[in-house]
Amino acid sequence: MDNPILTQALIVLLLPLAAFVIQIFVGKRLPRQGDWLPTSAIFIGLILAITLFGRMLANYDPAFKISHRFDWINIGSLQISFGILIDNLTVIMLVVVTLVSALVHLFSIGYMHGDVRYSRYFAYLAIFSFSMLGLVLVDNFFGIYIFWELVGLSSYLLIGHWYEKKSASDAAIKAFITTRIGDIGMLIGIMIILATLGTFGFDEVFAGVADGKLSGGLLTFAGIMIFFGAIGKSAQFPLHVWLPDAMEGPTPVSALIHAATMVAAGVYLVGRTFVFYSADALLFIGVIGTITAFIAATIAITQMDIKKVLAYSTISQLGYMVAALGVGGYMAGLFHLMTHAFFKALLFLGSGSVIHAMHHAYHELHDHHSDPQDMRNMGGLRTKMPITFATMLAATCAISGVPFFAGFFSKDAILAAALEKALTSHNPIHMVIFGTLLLCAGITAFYMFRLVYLTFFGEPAKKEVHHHAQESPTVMTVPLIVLGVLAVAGGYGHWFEDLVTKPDLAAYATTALVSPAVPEAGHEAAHTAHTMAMWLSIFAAGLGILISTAFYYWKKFSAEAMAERFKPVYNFLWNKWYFDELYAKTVLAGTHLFSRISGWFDLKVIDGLVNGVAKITVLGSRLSGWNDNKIVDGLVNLTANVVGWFGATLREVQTGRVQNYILMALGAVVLLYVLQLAFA
Amino acid sequence: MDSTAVAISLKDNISSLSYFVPEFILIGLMLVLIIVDITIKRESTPWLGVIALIGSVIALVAVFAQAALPVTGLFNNMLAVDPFSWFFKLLFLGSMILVVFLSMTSLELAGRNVGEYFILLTATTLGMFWMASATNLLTIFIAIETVSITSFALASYLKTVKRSSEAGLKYTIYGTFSSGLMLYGFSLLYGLTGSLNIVEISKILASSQPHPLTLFVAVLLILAGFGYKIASVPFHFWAPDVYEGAPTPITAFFSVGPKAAGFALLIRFFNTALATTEDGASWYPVVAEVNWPQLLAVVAAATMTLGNLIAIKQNNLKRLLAYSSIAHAGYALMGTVLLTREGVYATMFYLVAYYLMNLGAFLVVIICQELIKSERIQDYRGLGYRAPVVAAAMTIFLFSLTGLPVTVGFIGKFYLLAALVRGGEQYIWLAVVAVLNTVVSLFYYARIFKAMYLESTDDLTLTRLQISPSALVLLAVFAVPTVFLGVYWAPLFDWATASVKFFAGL
Amino acid sequence: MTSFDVMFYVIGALTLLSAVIMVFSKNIILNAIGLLFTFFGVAGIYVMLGADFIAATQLLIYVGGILVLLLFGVMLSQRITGLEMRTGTLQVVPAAIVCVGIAAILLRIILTTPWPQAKVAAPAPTTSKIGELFMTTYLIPFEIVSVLLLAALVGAAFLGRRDAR
Amino acid sequence: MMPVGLTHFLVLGAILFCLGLLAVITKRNAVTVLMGVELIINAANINFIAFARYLDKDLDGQMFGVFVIVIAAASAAVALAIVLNIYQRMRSVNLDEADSLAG
Repeated sequence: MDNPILTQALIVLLLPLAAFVIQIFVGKRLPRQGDWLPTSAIFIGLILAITLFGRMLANYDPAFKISHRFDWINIGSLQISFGILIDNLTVIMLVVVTLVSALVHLFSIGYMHGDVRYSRYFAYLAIFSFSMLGLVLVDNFFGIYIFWELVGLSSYLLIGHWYEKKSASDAAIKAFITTRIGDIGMLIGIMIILATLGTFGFDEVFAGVADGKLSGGLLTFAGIMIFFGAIGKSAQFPLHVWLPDAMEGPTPVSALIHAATMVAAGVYLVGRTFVFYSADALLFIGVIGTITAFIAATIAITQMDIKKVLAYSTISQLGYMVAALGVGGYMAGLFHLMTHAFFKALLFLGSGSVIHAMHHAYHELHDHHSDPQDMRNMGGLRTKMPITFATMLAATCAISGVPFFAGFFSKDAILAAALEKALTSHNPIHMVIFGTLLLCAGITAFYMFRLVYLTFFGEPAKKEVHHHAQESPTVMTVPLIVLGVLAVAGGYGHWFEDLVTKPDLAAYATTALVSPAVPEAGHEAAHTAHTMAMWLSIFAAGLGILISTAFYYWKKFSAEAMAERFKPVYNFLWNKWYFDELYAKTVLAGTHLFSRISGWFDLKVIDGLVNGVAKITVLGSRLSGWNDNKIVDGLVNLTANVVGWFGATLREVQTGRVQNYILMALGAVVLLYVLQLAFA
Repeated sequence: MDSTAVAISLKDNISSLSYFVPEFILIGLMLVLIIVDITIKRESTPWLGVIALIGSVIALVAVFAQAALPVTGLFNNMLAVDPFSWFFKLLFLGSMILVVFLSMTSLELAGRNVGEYFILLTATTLGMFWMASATNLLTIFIAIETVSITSFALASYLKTVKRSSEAGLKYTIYGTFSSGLMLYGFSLLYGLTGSLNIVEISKILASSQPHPLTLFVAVLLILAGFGYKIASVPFHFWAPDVYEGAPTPITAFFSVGPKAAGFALLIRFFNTALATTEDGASWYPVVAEVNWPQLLAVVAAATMTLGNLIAIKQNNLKRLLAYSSIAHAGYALMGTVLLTREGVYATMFYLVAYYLMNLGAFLVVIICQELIKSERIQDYRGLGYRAPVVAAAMTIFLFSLTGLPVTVGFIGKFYLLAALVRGGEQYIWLAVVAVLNTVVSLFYYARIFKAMYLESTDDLTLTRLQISPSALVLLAVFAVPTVFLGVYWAPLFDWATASVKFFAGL
Repeated sequence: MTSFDVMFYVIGALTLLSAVIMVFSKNIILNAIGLLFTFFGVAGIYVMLGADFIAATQLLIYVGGILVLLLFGVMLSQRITGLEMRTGTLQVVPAAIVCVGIAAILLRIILTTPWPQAKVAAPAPTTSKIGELFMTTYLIPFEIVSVLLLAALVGAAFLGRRDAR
Repeated sequence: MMPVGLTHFLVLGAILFCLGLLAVITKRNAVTVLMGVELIINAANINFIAFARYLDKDLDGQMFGVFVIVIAAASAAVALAIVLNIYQRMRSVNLDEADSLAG
């Protein structure tokens, strides 16, 4: 460990871990329940990360890359080394992660004040930061998988922090299991890499791909499998259902999950392993990202819960990033990840501030029934909470792509990349991607301004509530201001494009056999695309804002009337495209099918063995009871139920009679013999 | 047999005695326990447990002393000493020592006559020793029967408790039936080769061209005997009932000791009787007509899937762990599928991991039997608050059983999958099945976790529970290595790889 | 047909017939008697195979020991006077199917396998050879079986004993 | 008709084996089931001794047979003790009634 940069990065990584260990064991006994400990750890990390960043700027080198490896495990001839890899992208990510995390820590001191498990909460925050930093720093697929799981685990703890609420503990389980479904794919992808290339290190794997050791359909398949991990963690269609529910956690946690950590992990993964994806895999990624962006944006239009709107906007923006990567816009996608981190964290903390105020007001009024998150109960808050309002407005402009705000630059870059791809690839799908993304830009502007109008403008929905609402304490507003500045200024100066270079697969090749990469489309096309995309995006954003203003500020049109008029569409969107219901329906249909099959199975097969008609009755009644049960929640329940059904049926076989067992074992022996005859 | 042959044979018997010290110590322990049990006529004296503990620790030392012994056959090649059996002997003694500990603290056994209990436990351990080192069909049979017969008695040890008696009955019927099948399989194998020594059998199988279908049937029947010991599908049916009914320390013991012994036997049998063992990197099946990997792969996939699926629907924690232990046998079997060196040490590594996490989980069950007087999952609600240390330890074990990172269970699973994937592309499907199974297992492990931490309890139960210091120490003994080996597993790995060395000469 | 063949068929028929009685009779005493004659028949088969020592062991241990043990079990667990002497059967049809399947498999492999056979020498007394083997090659199985017997003894005694409390 | 040889003994053993299986699976009474197990063991033993005879090796098969008989005795003793024990709990030795552990 001779390199000071490595040491420094390692300290950044290990500080939160140390804080976690201390906090989990003795946190409660420390003064102020130890909240200062993880907070200061992450702030020190932030300072170190910023100095790293400064050093990077000072000795500017696009190809900067250092790594260090420790021997970790040996599997026969295979050696897994556990190493950290630092390049410009890593350093930027370090800054972003520590910055958002530090601000969330700070904000939480105010927000979580008086919570029952205050000290535990800060321990979880620390382990979360540690996992995310580890994810950013490791240099191999194996390590990324480990931290990947750790991120999932710590998010589970944080979302379920208020586990007394059933919805919170359900949401935690849902998030954990849904993301793990994606993780299976990722593990399969990693196993394919292991089987074909025999290594996990990014560089070695990329070299293997460049040398053609893994290619064709298998490479595409492996890439898509790895991307599955990102689908889960970054809440891409069809595994996006967990993210809105994850709002059940404390609001700062939502900010942390949505802004720079968990959901960003998927995008970062795709970016980090960018060269691994074949053209077909990239197309798949682009399509998934676009679908996600569109679906989530349309759902966000109708939602009334302020956090739900933000949740769907996050999903939509993540779709943007993924789509950008899919169309080859490496820079654009990652750049948007940075800017989004700033303004989305700001939006969440701002909404947290609003909810805090509403909550406080209701508390004063002894109203414990009204929902402090429902925008219909808000309105006119801009006079009461000027700082929150101003910063939220800045973030809204940024996310909408209003010129001169941070989001404008990154969103513009994404659209430009999509357009460029569409112009050069001659694949109609790419044109559709560009069109959809452009449409989404308009929708985004619409629903974000809707949020601002409903919350801060107009007449207060309830006078007395409005009267009691007040600006949040300084410890909460300072992070807002800091993030506000970044949301405005974060996009200037082409800093990102200057610092990060798009990786090139050919550079990894160890042999010269591979033909050189197809040259990028001419500068001309890029320039045209860029200018065109910029105007189109400004136009889309402006239109969205205009419509939004017409609806919610000038009240030229009534949103309710519109909703009434297009009721089916409205319902469709309000019910989130019926995703949860779709999954539930599949469960029901599946259950019916299974019940028929199982009835047959019981009748013909088990019955002979079990020799009891009673068993069928029991099973039948249980299954009909099943149908009566309200089966609600999407994919998780689908899997859980199908799996559970199998479990319940197989359980019937365990009759408790030893002679049944012997008979079945012998039957299995005969079966194995027959199988051997058939396949040998 | 002429007189020189007799002389050689006798000489071999005598020279083998010095390698037999650990077994002698255990036999001595049995005798001492019998004498003490007869002379001290008090019920439930702690001395018996202490003696058993001391004896097994001495045996452990004696086994350690055998570390540097050469790989050799004993008693006219009836048994063998080799690093492979050495590895398992340590594991068995580890299980025995822990189970003696558990038994001394267990409520179920309190106030009962425990003399026979420890005698039978010692005899089971002896039988497991022989299972790990037997190289002759006859010694294999005797070893299995020793373990089985004593296990039957141990399962029904709580004579006055109905579920224990029932467990013993089922175990006996199922067990004698399985050994009957195995015996018939042995007779067919003997008929094919004319030999009882497994190394010789391997040579004869390689040189003569045996009828593949006959060999298949013979091995299938033999697998009934082995499969019932490791509780693999389709010979697993006894396991949940017996695990639920038997005294909990014995259940814990069954789930690791005899199971590991069964694996030792299975690995040795498949790798020395049905394949040529070489000191090189891998083994090659000698009988190309019979596709053993395919058979084992099917069995492994069925075992893990069935165990996991049924476990989901369990409410009794003991029974749930029984099904989970079936599932884990399926995982461990994956390593034996390809008959490669990598696979074998992956299995051995996993067995140690399983030893730690599974005994740890059972330890929690035993502690909770005293604390909350229940084995039902819903009664574990609020344990995270009521007994934070126990709940935290349980969480570690559950994570490890699920195979989440930074635990030894993850590393173990990883080695298994890696061995499988690197062994050849035709068994990637099995790896996929295993990965899907870990997700399924998450459902029921998460239920326990959820009950402990995420489910509200009524106020009545919100009292802190007092945990004895000895229980805390035991918890630490299992929880700490579970995590530590998840981060730094090189020593365990080195040990496992170094132990993949069988006796193969004659 | 030699006298050896005739003997085989007679003893074989006796063995199978009594085994069938053992399996299919519903009276438990008849089951036990059927088993007794099966054991006798098997002992006869051993004699025909030139295994005089095993035949003697079979008579001594099986007929003298195991069967008496089983009869004890029957007596102790059944009310001798009552109707309980009849024992029921379970799952007959699936059992029959599976057993016929197993029988088909076994017969197929037995009849199709070219078993390695040597030229059969005339039967010679085996007892002294077996005694020699017990003291040489088979010394350790002989010894460890004693451990097994001891453990079985301890287990059976414990389980059969009526505890004081 | 084929002169009596190895296969005849093997077929006899196989039939005994299957009869034993049938008894084990179908008999309700635990003692009868144990009798069925003894049939299975005897079938295997016939195989061993027949092979020992016709392979004309050393007496390996016969030695195995002796040990099997001895172990069967030990096993039967413990099994019967357990059956008697269950009789004291349940006043019955019918196996289908011992099904409280299930599922």
